[in-house]
Amino acid sequence: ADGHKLKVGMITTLSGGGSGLGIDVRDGFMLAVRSSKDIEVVIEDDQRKPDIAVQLADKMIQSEKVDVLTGIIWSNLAMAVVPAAVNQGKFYLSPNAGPSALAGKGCHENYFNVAWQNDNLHEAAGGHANSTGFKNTFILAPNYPAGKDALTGFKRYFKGNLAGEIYTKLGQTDYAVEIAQIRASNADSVFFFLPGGMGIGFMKQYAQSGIEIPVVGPAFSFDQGILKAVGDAALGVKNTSQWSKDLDNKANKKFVSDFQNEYGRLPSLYASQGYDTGRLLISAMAKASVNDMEAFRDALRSADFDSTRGQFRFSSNHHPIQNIYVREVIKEGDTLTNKIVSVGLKDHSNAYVDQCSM
Amino acid sequence: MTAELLIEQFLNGLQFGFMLFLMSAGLTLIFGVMGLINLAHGSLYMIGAFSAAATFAFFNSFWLSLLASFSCAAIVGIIVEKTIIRKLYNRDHLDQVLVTFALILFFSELVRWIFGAFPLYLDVPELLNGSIEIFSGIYYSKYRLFIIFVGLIIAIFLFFLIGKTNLGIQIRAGQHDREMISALGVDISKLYTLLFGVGAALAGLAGALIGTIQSVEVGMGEPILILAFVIIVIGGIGSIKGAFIASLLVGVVDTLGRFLIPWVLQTVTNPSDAMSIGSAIGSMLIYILMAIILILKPTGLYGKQLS
Amino acid sequence: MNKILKIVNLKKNFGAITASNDINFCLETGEIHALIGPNGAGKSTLIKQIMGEIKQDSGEIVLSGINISNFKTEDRIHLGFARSFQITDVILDFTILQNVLLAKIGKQKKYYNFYSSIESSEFSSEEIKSILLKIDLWDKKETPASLLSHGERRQLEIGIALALDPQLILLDEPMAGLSLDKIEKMKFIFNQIKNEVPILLIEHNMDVVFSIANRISVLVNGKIIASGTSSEIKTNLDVRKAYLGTA
Amino acid sequence: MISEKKISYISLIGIFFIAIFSEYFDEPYLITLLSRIIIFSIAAIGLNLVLGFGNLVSFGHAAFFGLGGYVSGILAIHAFNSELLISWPFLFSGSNNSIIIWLFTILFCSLLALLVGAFSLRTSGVYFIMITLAFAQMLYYFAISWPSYGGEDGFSIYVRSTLFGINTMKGLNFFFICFFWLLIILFITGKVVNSPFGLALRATRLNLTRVKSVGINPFRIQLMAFVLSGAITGIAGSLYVDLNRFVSPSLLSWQMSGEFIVFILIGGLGRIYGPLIGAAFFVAFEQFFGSYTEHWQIFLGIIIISTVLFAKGGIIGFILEYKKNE
Amino acid sequence: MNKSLILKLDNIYSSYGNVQVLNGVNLQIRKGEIVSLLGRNGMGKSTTIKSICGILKPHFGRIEFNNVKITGMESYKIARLGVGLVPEGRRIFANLTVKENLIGSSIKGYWDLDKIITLFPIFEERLSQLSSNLSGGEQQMLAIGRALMTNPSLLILDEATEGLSPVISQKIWNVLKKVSNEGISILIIDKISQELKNVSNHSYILERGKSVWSGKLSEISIDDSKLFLGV
Ligand SMILES: Nc1ncnc2c1ncn2[C@@H]1O[C@H](COP(=O)(O)OP(=O)(O)OP(=O)(O)O)[C@@H](O)[C@H]1O
Ligand SMILES: Nc1ncnc2c1ncn2[C@@H]1O[C@H](COP(=O)(O)OP(=O)(O)OP(=O)(O)O)[C@@H](O)[C@H]1O
Ligand SMILES: [Mg+2]
Ligand SMILES: [Mg+2]
Repeated sequence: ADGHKLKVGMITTLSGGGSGLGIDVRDGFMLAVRSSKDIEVVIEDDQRKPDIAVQLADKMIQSEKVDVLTGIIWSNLAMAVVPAAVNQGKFYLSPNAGPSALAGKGCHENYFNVAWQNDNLHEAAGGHANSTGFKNTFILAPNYPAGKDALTGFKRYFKGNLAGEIYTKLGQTDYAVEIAQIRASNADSVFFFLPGGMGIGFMKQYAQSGIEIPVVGPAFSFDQGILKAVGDAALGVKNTSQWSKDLDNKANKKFVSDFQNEYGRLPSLYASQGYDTGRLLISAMAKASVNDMEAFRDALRSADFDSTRGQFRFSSNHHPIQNIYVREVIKEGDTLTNKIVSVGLKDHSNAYVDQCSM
Repeated sequence: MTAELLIEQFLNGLQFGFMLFLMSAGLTLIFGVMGLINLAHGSLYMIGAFSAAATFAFFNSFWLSLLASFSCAAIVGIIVEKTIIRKLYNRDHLDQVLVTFALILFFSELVRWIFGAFPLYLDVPELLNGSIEIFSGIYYSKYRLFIIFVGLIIAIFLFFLIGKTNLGIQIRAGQHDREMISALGVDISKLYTLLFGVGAALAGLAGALIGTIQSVEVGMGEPILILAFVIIVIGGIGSIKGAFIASLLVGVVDTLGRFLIPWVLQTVTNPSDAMSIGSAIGSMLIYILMAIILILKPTGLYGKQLS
Repeated sequence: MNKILKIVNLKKNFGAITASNDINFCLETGEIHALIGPNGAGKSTLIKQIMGEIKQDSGEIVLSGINISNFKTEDRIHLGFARSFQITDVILDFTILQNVLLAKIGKQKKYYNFYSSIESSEFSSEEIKSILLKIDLWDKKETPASLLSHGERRQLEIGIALALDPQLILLDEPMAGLSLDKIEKMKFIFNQIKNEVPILLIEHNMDVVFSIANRISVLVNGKIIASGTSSEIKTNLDVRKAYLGTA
Repeated sequence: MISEKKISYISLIGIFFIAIFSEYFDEPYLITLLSRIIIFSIAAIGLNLVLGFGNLVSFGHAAFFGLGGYVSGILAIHAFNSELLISWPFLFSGSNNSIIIWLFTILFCSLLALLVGAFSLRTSGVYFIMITLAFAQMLYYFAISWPSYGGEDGFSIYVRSTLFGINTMKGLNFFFICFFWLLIILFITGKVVNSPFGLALRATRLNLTRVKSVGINPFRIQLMAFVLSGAITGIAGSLYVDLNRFVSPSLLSWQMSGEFIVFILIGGLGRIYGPLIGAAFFVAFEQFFGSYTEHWQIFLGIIIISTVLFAKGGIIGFILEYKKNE
Repeated sequence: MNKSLILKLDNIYSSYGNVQVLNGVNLQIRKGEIVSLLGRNGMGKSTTIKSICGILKPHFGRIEFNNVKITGMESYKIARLGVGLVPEGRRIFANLTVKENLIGSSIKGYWDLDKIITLFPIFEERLSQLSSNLSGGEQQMLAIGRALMTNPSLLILDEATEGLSPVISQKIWNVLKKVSNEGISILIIDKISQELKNVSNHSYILERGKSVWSGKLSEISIDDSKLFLGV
C-alpha cells in the first residue's frame, strides 16, 4: 500500500444466535487486513437485531467517521443498514448477505457484494439437479423472504417437475411432517434451504427416516462450522458453493493454512468471504485514496485481487461473476469436510443485472 | 392426498405431542405445581443438551450422555434454587419473570463462552437408528418411538408424584400458603429444592433426547420455552393430566394444520401462494388455539377456578 | 313498615348440596333482621345471591318493587346494596381513607374521572369524615389497612359499606373475632345505622343477636324453619335442636 | 433527604442537558442513544400503567410497539413512493406528516388494545401473561411471513416524517420531539395514576372482590387502562421507526416485550419515572459493557438478578432506601 | 399441680419490622392443661402464637417446649416436636380438596380421617370437594381437623370458635376437654364466654403486648375484667 489511510466499520453478529457466522466473517476479514497498517477497523456487535444495526451504522458514520462499512450477515439487517449508509456517501462491502432488492432496483454505486447474490447458490443447485438428471424434485424452505428467494432461485434453473413445494415455519426444528410428505410424494430428489439449526435438525431426521432419495442444498447447511453438528448424516450430500477448502489456487492455499495457523480451526465459507472482502479492500487502497470516491470506486470495481475462489469479477450491479461449484461432503480422517466434484454454473452472474440502472 | 398419509400425519402429530410433553414436563413441575414462573426452563434444557454433547464427545456413549444430561441439569437446578430461586417464592410473578429472564441471558452467554458459537454433535445410538414398519406402508423412526416411550413413563411418574402422594399435596399446599404448611411440620424449602431439581433434571433430559434429533446450539431453549408455557396454560396450571392432553392437542393441531391448511387453500389459489399463506397461518396456529381455549375457558382445560 | 327487600321462592343447589331451598323472606325499614342457622345452612350463599355474586337457580329478588333477580352486582350496588364479608376483605395496601374513598368513587361512578386528583377537596368531604368518625377510625385515617388489628379491619368494613350510601346493608358475621369492648361499640353503631338503613345480620354470637335484632329468621339446610322475635326464637324447640343446642 | 420527585426531575433535566452537550461536542451518536432511551421509556411507561398500577402483567406489549411502528412505516413508505394505500372509500396514499401518522398510530393501537384487552382480561394471573403473549406472537408470525411489507426483512422508510417544517433528520431536533412526547406522556400518566380512575385501577390490582363489592366493574377499568397503555406504547413504536427509519418484525418479538418489563423493574415498579431510569440504565449498560466484552449479557443477567433480590424497589427504590439509612 | 411443664414463654419480645408488638410475654402450660390467652383486639395474642410456632422470630426472650429451647427454630421443626396450630383466619389450603387438606400434613396417631369424620360428619360427603367452596364455619372445622390430624402434644387454637354455630362450639369444647384428659395440652384464644371459663385451667391476659394478669378466669376481679377485657 502507498499510505492511503482508511477506516472500516464492521457491524456483525457476535453474540446470541447465529454469532458463529459473524465471528467467521470477522476472523477472515481481520486475517486479510492484519498486515496492513493503513486500515483501522472498528467492530461492533449487532446482536442480530436490525434496530441495533441501524443505530450502530449511525454511530460508525456520525461518530467514528468511517469510510467503509462491512460485516453484516443477515439480509434483513443489510436491508436496514445498507441503503442509508450508501446514501450518506459511504462504501458498503457485503461479506455475506445479498438480498435481491439491493441487486436490482435498489442497487447503488457504492454498494459491492463480495459474496454472492442470495439466489446464486440455489440457482446452481437447480442447475446441478438438471445435469444429474433429476426430474421430480421436492423443495422446501422457511417461510420468509430469503426462503422464498431460495426456492425462486432454484426454480429459475431447474427444468424438471416439482413433486412438492413447502414453506416451513421459521425456526422450526421438527420435520417429521415434511419428511412424511417427501416420502409420499414420489420425488426423485430433495432440495432444501434451511439455515442454521433448522438444517441440522432436518438432515439428522432425514437420515433417521431411512429415505434414500438424494438431497441437494446450498452450502450453508454443510459448511465447516456446522458439519460437525450434523455428523455422518451429511456424508455424501451434494451442496453448492462458490468456495471450497480444496479449491486449487495459490490464494486459497495460503488462506486455508494461514487461517488454521491463526485460529486453530478449519476456515468456513463465511471466513473466506470475510477474507476476500479484506483483500478486495486492500487492493483498492493500493490504487486510490478513499477520499477520491470515483477513483476508489473504480478500483473496487476492477476487483484486482487474487480471490480465494480463483476467477472473480464484478457484474455491472456490483455482484460477483464467479463459478459456483458442486461439493460433496466427505470424511478426511475423522473430520467431515467438503470436496469439489464439479462446476455447477460457470462464470455465473445474477438475475437482477437488468433491473439495476447502473 | 392418500388416507395413509393423513393417518401418518396424525400419528406424527401425536408423536410431536409426546415430544412437546417431554419438553414441558420439567416446567409442569416447576411452574404448574410449585407456581414459579421459570423462564430459565429453556436454559436447563440447553444445559442438558450441552452436557450430553460434551459427554458424547468424550465417551462416545449415548446412554452415558443421557445420564449426564439430567444429572448436570439437576445439579445446576439445585444450585440455582438454593442461591436465587428460593428467595422468589414469596415474590410476585413479575420478579420471577425478571430473574429467570436474567438467568436466560446468563446461561446462554456462559454456555457460548464455554462451548463456542457453533452447534455441537449428538446422534442417535445404533440401537435406535433407522425405522421400523408399524403398519403396512407406514414407517416409524425407532428413536421417535423411544421418545414416545420416555414421554409416557414421565407422564405416569409425574401423575403419581403429584396426584397420588402426600408429597404432591404438600407441594401444592405450599404453593398456596408456605408459612402455614411449614407451621404444620413440613420442611417446604427442602421439598421445593428437591422438586426444582427434579424439574431441572426433566428439562435437561428432554434437551438431550430432543437435541439428539434436532440441533444442540445456544438458544435452542428459547423456542421450546414458549411452547412449553403454551402447553401448560392450555392444559390448566397445576394439572399434569391437562399438560399431557394439551401436548397431544397442540401436537396434532400444529401438525395437521401445517399440513392441511395449505392443501385446503390450494383449492382457492395457486399452489405457491397457498403454501405461503398456509404456512403463515400454520405458524400462528398454536397461538390461535391457545387464545381460543383461554377465551372459552379462562383457566385452561383442566385448571381449577379458585373462588 | 315498608318492605324494602323481598325474596321469593329462592332456590340454589351446588350439585347435591341444597343451599337455598325455597326461601321466602323480607327486610323492612328500620329493622335489624338477624339470620341465624347452623354452619353450612346457606346464609352466606343467600347474601351472595342477593348481591348477585352468584346466580340463583330460580326465584326472585325484589328491591322496593323492582325485580332485580337478573341484575349484575355492579347495578345492585348502585341501587343501594352494601355488604360486609364473612372473612375480612379490605384492601390491605390502601389506607383507611383510600379504602373508604374507593367506595365513594364506586358509588358516585367517579371511576371514569382521569383528571382530578384524589387528594382534592371534592373527595375528602365532610361526609367521609362523618363516616370515619362513626366507625371510630378518623384518627387513623392515613394508616394502611395492613397495620390494623382484626377488630379495626371489621370496623373499616362497616365504614366501606356506609360509604356506599346504601338503602340496606348485609352483614356477614361482623362480630366474628371481635373482643367484647369492640362488640359493644359495634352494637352501638348498628343501632344508630338501622334507623337510616335496615340491616340484614348474619351472626353466630347469640348474645348479640338476641340483644339487637328486631326480628330473627332461622335457616336450616337452606330452608327457613322459623321467624320471629327474640323470645319466640329462644323458646322454639326446633331451633333449639338444630342450632342453639342446650345453651 | 432525597425524594422520588427529585430523582425524577434530576433524571429528566440530566437527559436534556446531556443531549445539548452532545450536540455541542459533536457526539451525534450519543443523541441517538438518548432518543432511544426516551422512546423505550415511553413504551415502558405505557406498559407500566397496566403492569405497575394495575398488576396486569402483559407479556405482549411489543404488539403495540410493533403495530405503532408498522402503521407509521406503512403510511410513510406509501407517501415516499407515492403509492396508493387505499383506494376506497377515498384515495389515500399515506402521509409523512408526523401529526397524521401519530393520529393513525393512536387509533390503530387503541383498537388493537381494545380487542386484545377484551379477550385477555377475561383471564387473570399467569393466564393473562400467556394470552397477551399469544396475541403478540400471532402478529409477529404474521409480520414475518406476510410478504407485502418485506416479511422478515422489514422495510426502510429512508427519511423521517416531517413536523412543522422542522428538520427531523437532524439528531437533536428529533431528540426534542421525543423529549416533548416524554413530557406529555409523563404528565398524562401522572394525572391518571392520581385520579379516581387511578385509585380504582390500583384497587383492581390488589383486591378484585372488594372492587366489585363497591360497584366498580373491574373489567372496564382494566380495559380502559389497557387501551391507554396500548396507545402510549404504540406512540413509542412510531417514534422508534422514525428514529431508525426502518421497520421490521423484530419490533414485535417477545424479547422486546420482555425488555420493556425489564426497564420497568430495574427502574422501579409502579413508579411513574421508573421506566425512564430503567431504560437509561439498560441502554447505558449495553453500550458500556458491550464495548468491553461480547459476553456482556452475562453481566447484565447478574445485575438484573441482584436488583430484584437486593433492591426490591428497583433503582429508585434503592436510592430512596439508601438515602434514608444514611 | 406438679405436672411437667410443656411450654414456657419467658419475657418474649417480637416485632413486625419496625412495629414492636410484644413487650414481655410470659406464659406457661403444663401437660394436659387447657390454658387460655385473652386480651382485647390488637393486643398481641396472635403475635404470641406466631412467636411460639416460629412463624415470627422473637428478638428477645426464651421459649421452651418440653424443656427444649425452640426460640428461633424453623417453624416446621417446632411443628414436628408436636405443636399443632389452628391459625387465625383458618388458612386452609384453598387449592386442595377437603381430604387433601386433612391428610397432607397428617402424622399417624390417635386422630385419623375416620375420627375427624365422626367429629364433623359434614365432611363425610365432601372429602373430594374443593375446600375453598366450604362455608365459613366448615372451613373452621377443617382447620381444627387438620391440626388434630398432626396428632400434636400441644394444640394451639387462635380464635377457636370463630364463626361456629352454638351447637358446633359446644361440640368443640367437649372435644377439647376430652383431648386434654388424654394428656394433650391446649392453648386457646377465644372471646371470653362461660364455656371458656369452664374449660380453662389457667388464663393469661395480654395488654399492649405484655402479660398483665394470670390466674383462674373465674376468679378475675370485676375491675381487672373491665380494664383488660372491656367487660
Ligand atoms: N361454590 C360452591 N360449590 C359447592 N358447594 C358450595 C359452594 N358454595 C357453598 N357451598 C356449600 O353450600 C353450603 C352453604 O354454604 P354457606 O356459605 O352459604 O353457609 P353458611 O350458612 O354461610 O355457613 P357458615 O355459618 O358456616 O358461614 C355449605 O355446605 C357449602 O359447603
Ligand atoms: N403483619 C403485621 N405487620 C405489622 N403489624 C401487624 C401485623 N400483624 C399484626 N400487627 C399489629 O400487631 C398488633 C397485634 O396484633 P395481633 O394480631 O397479635 O393482635 P391480636 O391480639 O391477635 O388481636 P385480634 O383479637 O384482633 O386478633 C396489632 O396492633 C396489629 O396492628
Ligand atoms: Mg357463612
Ligand atoms: Mg388475633
